[in-house]
Parts: sequence; structure tokens; C-alpha cells
Amino acid sequence: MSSTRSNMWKAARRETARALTALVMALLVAFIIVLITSKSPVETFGTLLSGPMTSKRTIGLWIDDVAKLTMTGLAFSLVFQARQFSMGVQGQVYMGGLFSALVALSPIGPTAIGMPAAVLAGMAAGACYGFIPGYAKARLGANEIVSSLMLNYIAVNLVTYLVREPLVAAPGLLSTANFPPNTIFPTLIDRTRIDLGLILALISVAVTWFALYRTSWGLKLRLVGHNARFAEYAGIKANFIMVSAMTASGALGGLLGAMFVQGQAYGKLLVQFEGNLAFEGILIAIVARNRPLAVPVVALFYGYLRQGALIMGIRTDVPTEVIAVVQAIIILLVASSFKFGGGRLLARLKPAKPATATGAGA
Amino acid sequence: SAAEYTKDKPLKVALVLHGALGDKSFFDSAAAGMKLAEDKLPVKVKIIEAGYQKDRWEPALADAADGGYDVIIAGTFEMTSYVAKMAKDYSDKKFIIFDDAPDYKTGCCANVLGIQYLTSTAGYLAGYASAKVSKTGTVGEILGMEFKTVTDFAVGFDQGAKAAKPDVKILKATANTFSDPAKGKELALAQLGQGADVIFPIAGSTGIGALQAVRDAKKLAVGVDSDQATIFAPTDAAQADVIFTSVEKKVGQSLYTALEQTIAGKAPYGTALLLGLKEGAVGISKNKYYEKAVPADVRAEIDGLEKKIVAGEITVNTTMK
Amino acid sequence: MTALLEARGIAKTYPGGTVANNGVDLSIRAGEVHAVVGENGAGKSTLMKILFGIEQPDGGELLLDGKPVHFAGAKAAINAGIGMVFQHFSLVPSFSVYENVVMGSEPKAGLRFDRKRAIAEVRALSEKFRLPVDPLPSVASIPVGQQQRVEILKALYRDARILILDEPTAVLAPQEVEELFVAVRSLVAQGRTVIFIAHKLPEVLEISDSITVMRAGKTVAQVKARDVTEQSLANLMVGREVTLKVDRAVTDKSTVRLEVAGLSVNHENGTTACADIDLRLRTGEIVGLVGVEGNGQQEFMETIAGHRAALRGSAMLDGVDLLDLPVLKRRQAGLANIPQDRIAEGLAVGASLAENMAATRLSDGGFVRHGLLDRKAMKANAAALIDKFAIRAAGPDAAAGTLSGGNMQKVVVARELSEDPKVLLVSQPTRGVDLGATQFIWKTITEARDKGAAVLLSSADLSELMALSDRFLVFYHGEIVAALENDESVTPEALGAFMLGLERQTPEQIRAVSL
Amino acid sequence: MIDLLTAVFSFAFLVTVVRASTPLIFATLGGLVADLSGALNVALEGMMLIAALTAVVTSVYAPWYVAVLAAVLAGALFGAIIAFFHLKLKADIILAGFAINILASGGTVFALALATGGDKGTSINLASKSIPAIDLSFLANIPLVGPVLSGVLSGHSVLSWLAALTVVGLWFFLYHMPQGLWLRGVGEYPAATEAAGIPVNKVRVLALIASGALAGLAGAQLAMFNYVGFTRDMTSGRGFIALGAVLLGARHPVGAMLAALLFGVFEALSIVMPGLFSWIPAEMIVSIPFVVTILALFLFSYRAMRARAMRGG
Ligand SMILES: Nc1ncnc2c1ncn2[C@@H]1O[C@H](COP(=O)(O)OP(=O)(O)OP(=O)(O)O)[C@@H](O)[C@H]1O
Ligand SMILES: Nc1ncnc2c1ncn2[C@@H]1O[C@H](COP(=O)(O)OP(=O)(O)OP(=O)(O)O)[C@@H](O)[C@H]1O
Ligand SMILES: [Mg+2]
Ligand SMILES: [Mg+2]
Repeated sequence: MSSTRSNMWKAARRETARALTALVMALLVAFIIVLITSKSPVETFGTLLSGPMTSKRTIGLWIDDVAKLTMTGLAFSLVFQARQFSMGVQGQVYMGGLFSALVALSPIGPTAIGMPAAVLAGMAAGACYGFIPGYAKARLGANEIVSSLMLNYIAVNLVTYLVREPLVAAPGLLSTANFPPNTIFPTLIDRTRIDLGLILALISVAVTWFALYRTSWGLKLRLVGHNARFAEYAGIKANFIMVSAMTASGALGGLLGAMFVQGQAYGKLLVQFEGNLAFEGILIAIVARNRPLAVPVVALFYGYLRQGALIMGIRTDVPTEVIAVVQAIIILLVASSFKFGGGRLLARLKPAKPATATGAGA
Repeated sequence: SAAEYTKDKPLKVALVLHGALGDKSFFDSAAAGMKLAEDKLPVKVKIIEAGYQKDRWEPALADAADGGYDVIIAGTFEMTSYVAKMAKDYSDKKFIIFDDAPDYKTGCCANVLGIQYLTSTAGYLAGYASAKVSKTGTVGEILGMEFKTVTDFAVGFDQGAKAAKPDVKILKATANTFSDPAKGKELALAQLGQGADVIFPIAGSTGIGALQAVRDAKKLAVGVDSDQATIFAPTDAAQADVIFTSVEKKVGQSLYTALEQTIAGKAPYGTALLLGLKEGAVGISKNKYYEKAVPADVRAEIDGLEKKIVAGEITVNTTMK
Repeated sequence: MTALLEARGIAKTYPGGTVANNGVDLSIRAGEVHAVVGENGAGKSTLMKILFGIEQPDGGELLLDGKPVHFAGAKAAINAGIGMVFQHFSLVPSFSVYENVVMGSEPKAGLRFDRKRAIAEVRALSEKFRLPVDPLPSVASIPVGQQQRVEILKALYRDARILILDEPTAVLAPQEVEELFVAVRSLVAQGRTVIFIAHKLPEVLEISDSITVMRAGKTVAQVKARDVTEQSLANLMVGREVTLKVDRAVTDKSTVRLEVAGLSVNHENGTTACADIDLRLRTGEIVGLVGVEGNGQQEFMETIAGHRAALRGSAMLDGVDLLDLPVLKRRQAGLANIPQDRIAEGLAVGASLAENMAATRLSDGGFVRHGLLDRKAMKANAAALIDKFAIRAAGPDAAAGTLSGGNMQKVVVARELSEDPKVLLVSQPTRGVDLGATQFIWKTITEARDKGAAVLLSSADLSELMALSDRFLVFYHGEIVAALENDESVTPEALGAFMLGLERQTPEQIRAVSL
Repeated sequence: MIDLLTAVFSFAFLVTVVRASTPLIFATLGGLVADLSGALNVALEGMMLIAALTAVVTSVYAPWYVAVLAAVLAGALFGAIIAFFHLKLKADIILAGFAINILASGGTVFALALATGGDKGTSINLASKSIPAIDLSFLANIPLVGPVLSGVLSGHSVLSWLAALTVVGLWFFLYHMPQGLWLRGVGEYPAATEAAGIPVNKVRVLALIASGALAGLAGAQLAMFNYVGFTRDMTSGRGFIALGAVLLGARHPVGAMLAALLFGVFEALSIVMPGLFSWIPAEMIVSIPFVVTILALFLFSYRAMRARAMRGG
């Protein structure tokens, strides 16, 4: 037993070392690009590295990003662990944001239960939206990648329409009225974006970990993920588990939606509020190897880099677009040290073949 | 006071764009105003492109507020609430929001200058001219998205077109995106197919696609925000040829004026300016293309209408009030 | 006369540290059938992969016709006239037989893949080497025995002088083995050389001229087949005495445990898998389902286990119709199942042993309370089973995928027997398993029987069936065509006649034994 | 309703459908080739964008067909880059694909600014060329069927014809050429092809390169015909729609084309409809293709399921 534990640590150290090596290489590439494009490269590069730490506010932005990246990373990890490749977190975020807004702006909003009610409404909406592709797959065998991608587009358009027409604060705007103050997440640190959302994200990490590794549902889910045929053989209702995993992941996505609109960043519902953050959860989940406890750690590093790059774009003469190039190269290099996830996705698209000993549980 | 700012010790200005330069209309116009200000006034400008991600806009604004600038400029209703919030936190700094204004009634924004444009007044003239030059009696509008600064162009355009020809047929399409030129082109082709021979795209890059469809069909188009014929003229004469006028929203000019007044200590911070034809902040381009496409008598009528609007004799509908 | 193909001092260590070959010598003469034998993991397949160029040796050398050669990949080996049929087939399932045969060396007409010629060539080849198989259907739709012929044809199509067959008989019925041997002899008669790997020593002795024995990555002996007996060969392989005798204890067979009546099942493509099956299974007995693979016995087992829907019929276990129940309820009713493919069906290789061993019981109070896992109980259970079944593993937390094949099989057997099932379904329990492990698994199954379990055994290995079964039910084209008590009068030949549909009993004769 | 019907059953509508579908067909075929080889190419979007810019910039200095070729090469280059990271450095293909998308969205704008001397939004400062349409209006002179023939066949981009040819060509390649067999084999069961002496990795690399080249054609059509010029993010999610179309089209070139055409029809409808039904919110019209895809997917899956159940599996 102790030997497996020490093996675990060895594996963790090896992976961390690999990721860090890649990171250093990536930063080197970033420096070269900065060297070419910036008039004061050292300063610019310094901004990339230290940007997020320059003030309480920027630290707040970073941590707020981490909370959100953690949520989307968790949502993807959960479905990936069940070997479902639903890409629907984005749609769930929009539906979650929408329903949390509907409750916050309803008569319930200003009451004492306004905030939790709005959060729960968001989670419920996200769960429903996660349920649809899951159910369609279980009952009809409809490919969840396609259906969830399409549902994303529909959710984005639906929210745009509702915000623009029926829910709009004043004609011609692209947002609803501000939510009642009591529905907005309180800040944890004054004058930063760090708010209740961070706590919700950390609770979600703990709950997801617990559900996956300490409940029978979680074990069933992982067994379905490891080998669905075996799960059926063992008497596990694989379809039920699959649908419930996608629904639970949807609830996480919906919660992220509520965190967006009820958080310090907005406090209202507006069009395209998610800014394509949801998809970055795929990167987080894959690098974290779908393990809930690793998700916030990866989010912390990735969020720092993301924030540093954005601040570099704002403060220096390196155009914002170059940052995308740096980000892309970093992802490529870090990815080159992780041989996981995609293979599973492919295996999923191909006729079932027994997997060999790939990544063990956390 | 005015004496404070010199070339060596300039007024430090940050322009925060919730997008990026290169849109050939709105942001570029604001940036042009900044360039003019740097040339002519004791002003040093930093343009910050915050990109298209909504949750980055407030941080970029805050970063500018933290960054030692005297005046911070941002545009459109999408930024207003952030500017209002920031104005409270940084009461020693000045803020200018163009194309929208905060709600001063809440008493929030003594250090914020709002600049709004009555584009409908210029839209009216363009609509009038379009209906007159249309041979088919059908004109088209292509909107990027339906929000008030966009629809304001359209309501004025509609009213003007109907004033010229009560039975004019107006086609309307919304692309739902400002960044899909292929889609804009398709929408314009569809409207051309339905008989429109003048098209007014109000849709950013999507609209640029629409202009191309008009160019290929050799019909007419109305440009938006800047004098788009002049922008196209050096590289694409055929394109410039069909843009017989543009509804100009002179963002750069009005920002220049606002900075000039700020230096002179005369800018009315704490209020909103609603600028239209009268103030010269909007207008239609009257260039050689205009003269070629619009008969002299119609041009005279339009000049007359312009005077009446300025004098308040014609009330133009608007979504801005 | 120099050897046609020679390996000298081959060494191979896999990344991860497994030393698979450690000084292997092999010398093959032209025109012989050369068997390579050894326990599971002795390094046979690895050696073959090196001969075929898809693994690179860390040391040693290969000589072909006395000249040193180096194969950078399969292509090089193929060009040198070596062909290989893998232990795990390498056929593309959705492709047709002829496509699989010619893939990589297709006949062309201009840019086109000349299908007509390919089909004709495959037909001709299959006649020439007496390997009958229809070139047109997809590989997924033909029985395993034929798939293997496709593999052999594939090698012959590339004009292999030396054909490597890695455990070709493990999946074949006796008649199919005979057919294979006919083909092998015809190959040798036409000047080809065959390297042959098998675990069943009688087969090895029957077909081969020379035998190389491997143990733990080394060559321990090379002998002439006529110089050895089964027993002496087994001793060489294992290094100790092995016996494969099973005691057939007298048990109480009075109670009917499982009563199947009128059971009919269809394949996915709508054709009949088995029709109107009636049988009774009593406590303390093993009933062997005999049949060439693809005659419905596997589908029958899967239906009882709950992985396939029945068209009609019933299967009563102590008065409850299993067919109405979901898998979990069937298990709770006392059914256990050792599936034919342990990795694909019987295990989650990425999960730990503790999890694998509890997987079938996640709804009873033993391991789960209020929806929460009792991890202590799960680990204790796994530790106990690891101990009891002598499973070689790091511990309950080790991932199942890190175990050797034989040990994986033990994990499945241990889990399925841990609850003292009333009815035990067993499919191909010793396929690809070496002597020692076979001995162990047989012992385990008979012990379960002695404790009162009713066992249904399906196996492609006739000697296994004959060693273990109390009764035989012979499946042919989805029907039971014969039912026999296992006594001295029953010979493999007699069973084979039924299996191939050459003979059948009357319904009365069948009912007398099957019920 | 009559308006809608006359609009839909017009030659102009057909031309619109073909024009809107052409980039999707290429992109879908690109996705298909990669998918069949066993790699999910999520970078179609980014490859199209890079190719679009390449086409526009090249066409300023060279004839249109050279520009199209350049776009194909650019797509192929990025196919090779993905192949390098995925197959050689063992990077996860999804991650690598997303990285290419990010690279494309920023890199094209940066490169555009370099090419135009500072413009980051559009290429209107560049005198870029268009792909010619093929005018077959002379067919109208044929008695009886002439007008219909000319209406149906005339006015499509050269690349639309190439797209049709590519579908047939790819079908021929996949099912009638040895190398097509290899490609499908590699995707379905690589071990089998390896044992048959087929260079598995080479096949995969070539498949990804071909996938990029096809995405390159999609980008060229988008930036040299549907709209002539480049604007930031002008692909607007078409690469992801193509990914869906691969699966919807049952992983067959003809199916892929039909799926792409389905999207094209609804894109064209969403163009035609606002003129006719101005009361329908724009967002709803834009959503039609997505709703239809989902319904089609559910329906097909349901029917496949029923068919399986009928056979009693
Ligand atoms: N594909 C593989 N990758 C890495 N290690 C493997 C692989 N297959 C097997 N091993 C390791 O090699 C060891 C030996 O495996 P092998 O199957 O040859 O065992 P064995 O000695 O034959 O045992 P048994 O008789 O139970 O089959 C195993 O313990 C396993 O950990
Ligand atoms: N790809 C691999 N990676 C790591 N270890 C491997 C690999 N393939 C085989 N091994 C290990 O190498 C050893 C020799 O395996 P090999 O397959 O050659 O045995 P074998 O004699 O063919 O056994 P069997 O009779 O079970 O087929 C085993 O311990 C096995 O687990
Ligand atoms: Mg073994
Ligand atoms: Mg072997």
C-alpha cells in the first residue's frame, strides 16, 4: 500500500517536472517573440511574468479567472471521466446564466433567498441542458459531440435574443437591468473581483472529488468510463450513469453561468458574457488528466499565464494578437508532454477496443 | 487650468477600446481623433485595445485608471456602467464616454462627460437621398445587431426614405454578427435579388461584405460611421464608386473637441452632450460620388431638409432619447 | 545444411523494464514445422515480433540464409519472405476478407484498386493452400477460425517463405485445428517453412518437426518432436511436474437450479443465433456446451447472463425468470459469469483491483452504505481474494491493467466465485493460458461445483470440456443436436460428428439427457 | 409563405446554397479525411482562417489560381504542424488543434496588420482578387431544358465545381484506390495496417496534411468568392460546423457533402428569410441550422436504433 502511494507521488513529481520543463521552454519562445515585436522586450516580458501580481486588483482578476477556469475544467473532467465527449459546457453556462438572471430579476430576487435561489436556478437549467444530449445519446444513440455543439450555438442565440428583446433594461441595450444587490456575490477581498464564486468553485472541487472517489455513483461512473462493456457486464446501468454524469456536469456548467452573471464582474445578464472561457476547460481537464483535485492547480497556472498575457497586451506595445500566438505555442509545448485524452477521444470514435493500462485514478 | 499642459508636460489620455483597431469605422475614427489631438494639442495618448472578450473590458479600464492618465476615454453603452463605476473610484480623474452617457440622475458622475450622437438626423438625409436615387423604389438596410446606436441610423433612414417616396419599400435584415463579411454579402445579394438598388449596411465587417455585393452588382450603397468611399478610393475604386454617400458619426472630431475643451477647462463634465446635425457631429458625406449620383435638384432639397432639421422644423425619430 | 533462419543471443527489454528476451537462440530449417513453446510471458511472442521486424532487439543477431539481416519494420521482413499471424489478429473488422488479404500489396489497374483481380487471386490462393474462405464478406461477420485463415492467406499472398503462427490453435475447434494442420502440411509440402507457437502439447507433438522450449526469456532446449513425450516437454517448459487431471467427485445433483425453456435469440443483423433451447441445470454439476464457434452457444450464454435480449422463452432460476431481470438482479439472484474476453468484458483495466473486485456488488450493503463507498471493506475484500487465489499483484490499489494476462484472469475468476454463486456461467476459461494457470482455473471451477454451484461451461477446447463436464450439449446452427452423458463411450470424434452436423440425435434422445 | 416558396424555388436561391455550402463541403471533407485516419481535426477553423488570409494576400501579387494554391499550401503546412506535434511529439491532438485555432485567430490579425501596414480589421486596403464564377448561360440556348440547365449550372465558383469533383474524387480514392483502403484501415485498426507493412505514421501525416489542404480550399473560397477579402475571424465557426457535419454525414464523402449542403440550405434560408419575415427575431433565424442539425441527428439516430431493434439485436 505504501509502495503504491510512493509510486503515486513519483508519478505526480514526474508529471509536474515535465509540465514545468515545457513551461520554461514555452516562456523562452514567448521571450523570443517579444524580442522581435517589442521595442522594450525585457520590460514587456517582465509584464507578462509579473503582470498578474502588480496590484490587488490584478491578483483579483487572476483568482477570479482561476475560479471560473476551475468550474469549466471540472465540468469537462466529469464527463470525460465517464468517457462522454460532450462539448456542451458553453451552452450550459449560458442557460445557467439566463435562469439565474430570471430568478434574480423576478420578485424572488430581492428576498432573502434571492441569491441561493438564483444560483440553484442556474444549476438546474445547466443540468437540464446537460441532460438533453445525454438522454438523446442513451435513448437514440445520438452522437453527443454534435448535439452538444449545436446546443451551444442555440443557447448563445437564445440568450442574445432574450437579452436584446424581452429582458432588456432599456431599449437598445445589450444587457438586463442590474440584479438586486442581495443577489450579487459578495466580494471576499474588497475592491477585487474575488467573490463568493471562488468559494463555490472550491466547494465544487471537493464535492466532485468526493462524488467521484467516495460514492458508489462515482465508482460506477469511472467504471463506465474505463470500460462501458464491463460496467454493463457487472450490472451497472451504464446509460443511467452516462446521463447522470452529463446532467451533473451540466449543473456545474450552470453554476458557472450563475457565477458569471451574479459575480462581481457583471451583476447582470448580458449577451456573450462568457467570452469563450468555457472551452478552455477542455485544456484544463486534459492537462489535469480529468482529476478534480488537479483541476484548480492547473487552473491556477494557466490562469496566471492568461492574465499575464492580457496585461501585457494592455500595458505594452506588443499587440494583443501576438499574445494569442504565445498562448498557442505554450499550449503546444505543454501538450507535447501530455499524451492523454485525445487518444481516448479517438478510441471513443472508433469501434471499442480494450484499452491498455492508461492513467489510473487519482 | 489651461496653462498647465504643455508639449513637455502634456495632458495624458488613455483611449480604451472594447475591441481592436482596424474596424474602418468606429474605433478607427476615435483613434484618428486622438492622432489629431496629439498633433495639435498638448496631449499624449495611449490607445488600449481590450479585445472582444466582455469580461476583459472593465479590467482594461481599471488598468488605465490606475495607470496615471488624466483623461480616460471609452465608447458605447457597453462600457458605460464600467465607466460610471470607475468614475466613482477615481474621482480625481476625468472620463469621457462617447456614443452613450451615464445616468447622471443617480448623482454618480460629476467627472464624466457623455457624448451621444443623433445619427438619426443624418440617417434621415441618407434615407431621403437613397429613396430618390432608387430606380426600383426598394431600398435595403443590413443591421449588425439590433441595439439602439445601430437602430438609430435605421429609424432616421426609414423616416427620410418615406419622406422622399411614401410608397418606398424598405427591406431589413439583421446579420446578428459584426464580423462575418461573407454573411453580409449574402444578405445584400438577397436584398438585391428582391429588387433593392440602394443598400445601407450598418454592420461593421459584416457590412463591408454587403458593400462588396453592391459593388459587384453595380448598384448603390450608403456607407456608415466614416466617409467610406474615401477609405476605399485608393485601393478599390469600383467600391468607392458605388458608395454615393455615408452617414458619418464624427467620433474623432467630437473627441478632439472634448479634449480641446478639457485643456481649456471648458468641457462640461457631469453632463451628457447629445450631438446631431446641428452640432456638426453627424452628417452625410457630400463628395464627388455624391455629386455624381444625386441630381442637383435633389441635392438642393437635401440641403434644405438639413437646414430644417437643424432649425428644429423637422423632428427626426430617434432611439437615443 | 545451414539453417534458413537463425536467431542468436536475442535480448529485448521493454520500456518499463520487463525483460522479455534475454539470450534467445533459435534455428529454423527450411521446410520444417518448428514449434516454440513456453509458459505465458516466456517471451515467445516478443521473439516472433523481432523476427517480423516490428520490435527491435536490444542485442543479438538474425541470420537469413546464413547472412546477417536487420528488419527495420514489417515491410522489410515481408520483403525478405517472412509472414506472421499474430496471437491477437490484425485484421480490419469492417473490411472484407479479400481487402484484408491484399491490403498493402493490392493489385492495381492504373490508379485503381483492381478488386476483381484481388478476389480472383484470393480465391485461387485459398484453393491452392486448402484454406477455404469466402473472399467477399466482412471479416467481422465470419467465425474466428476463418479469420485465422484470412490471416494465413494474408501472409501467403505476400509470398511468405517462412510463416509464423502465434498461438493459432487457441481459438479453434478440434475440426478447425485439423483443417489448420492440413493447411500447414500442404504449405510445407509446397516448400514453405512454418514456425508454430502453442500451449497445447498434443498439438505441438502432432504437427511439429522440431521444438524450441523457452523459459523466462531464454532458450532452454531445442529438441526433435519424435524424441519427446508430452510429459517430458511439460517438464522442460515449467521445470517441474505438471498434471492436468481433474477429479470428478460425486456430488448431489438432485435439485434443478436453472430451467431454460424455448429460448430463442437473434443476432444483431436479424439472423437466428439459437432457437428453442430447452435444458435443465442441476446443483453440483458442470454442463458443457459443445460446438464449433459461431453455432449459438456464446449467444445463449450471453442471453442468460443478460447481455443480449431474448426473442422468446424463459430461464427460471429457483422459480424466478432471469430473462425479466436486469443484469444486477440476475447477479443478486445467484448468477455469476466468467466472460470469454477478460479485458474487453471482465475488467476495467484502468481501475484498481479493489474496485474491480467490488464492481459487481455496488448495490448491496457490503461495500456501499447510503451511497458512499466503504473503501476499507473493498480493500479487505480484494486483499482476501488476492491472497486466496494467489494473484500476483502489488496490492488492492494496483491497477488491473498492470497485471499479467493469467493474473487478470484470476481476478475475474476470484470475483465471480467470491459470492458462492448458484449458477456459474463460464466461457473459454483457459484460452491463451499456460499449463500452470489452466490447472489452477480448472481446480477452482470444480471446487465451486463441489460446493453446489450449477456450472454451464462453454469452451472451444474439447479436451477442457471433456475433462470437466458431466453432460454435453452439442450446438449446431443454433440448435441442440445432441445431448450426452460424459462417460468413456464419448470420444472427441463422436462429438465432432455432431458438432459438424454430420449426425444428430432424435428429439427424445436429446430431451432424455438435456432435461 | 408563397413568398418564401418562390424565393426558395429560384435559381438565385440555388446559387446561394451552393455558394454558402462550398466552404463547408471542403472543410467537412477535410474533417472526414482526418477522422478516417483516426485523428479528430478540431483545427479546421483555424486552418481555414490562415488559408483565407494567405489567399487574400497572395492574390494581390499573383493570379487567382496561384492564390488558391497558396491557401492550399498554407492549410497543408498547418496540417503538417499538427501532425508533427501530435505524431512526433505525442501532443494531444485536441490540445494541438485548439492551439492552432488560437494561433490562427491572433496570428492572422497580426499578419494582416503587417501585410496592410497596420490594418487589423480588414484587408480592404489590399486589392485582392476573386475566384471566377463559371458562366454557362449559353446553355440557355438549348431548346426546352436550356433555361433550367443554365439556371442550375451557371454562376457557381470554380471551387464549387472543384468541391463536387473532390467529393467524387475522395469517394473514388477511399473506396477504389489502395491508398484509400490504407487510410481507412489505419483509422479503424492501426495494428492491422502496420502488420500489413503499411507505413501507418506516414499515412497519418499525409491525412492530416490533406485535411489541412482541404480546409485551405475552404478558406480560399470564403475569402476569394463568398466575400473577396479578409476580415478578422471571418470563418465564424464554420470549421466547427464542419466537424459536426462529418459525424452527421456518417463518415462518408457523399454523406459529408449532404450534411454540408443541409447547413448551406439553412444558411441560405436564414439569408432569404429576414427579407420576407421581418417579424422573426434574427437570432431565431440564425439558429435554424443548428436546430435542424439536432433534429436530423436525433431522427437518424432514432431510425438507426429502430432498425437495430427490429432485427432483434
Ligand atoms: N502491455 C504491457 N505493458 C507494460 N507492462 C506489461 C504489459 N503486459 C504485461 N506487462 C507486465 O509484464 C509482467 C509479466 O506479464 P505476463 O503476462 O507475461 O506475465 P506471466 O509471467 O506470463 O504471468 P501469467 O502466467 O499470469 O500470464 C506483468 O506483471 C505486467 O506488469
Ligand atoms: N509491449 C510490451 N510492453 C511491455 N512489456 C511487454 C510488451 N509486450 C510483452 N511484454 C512483456 O514481455 C514479456 C514477454 O511477453 P510475450 O508476449 O513475448 O510472452 P509470450 O511468451 O508470448 O506469452 P503468452 O504465452 O502469454 O503469449 C511478458 O512479461 C510481457 O508482459
Ligand atoms: Mg501472459
Ligand atoms: Mg504470446
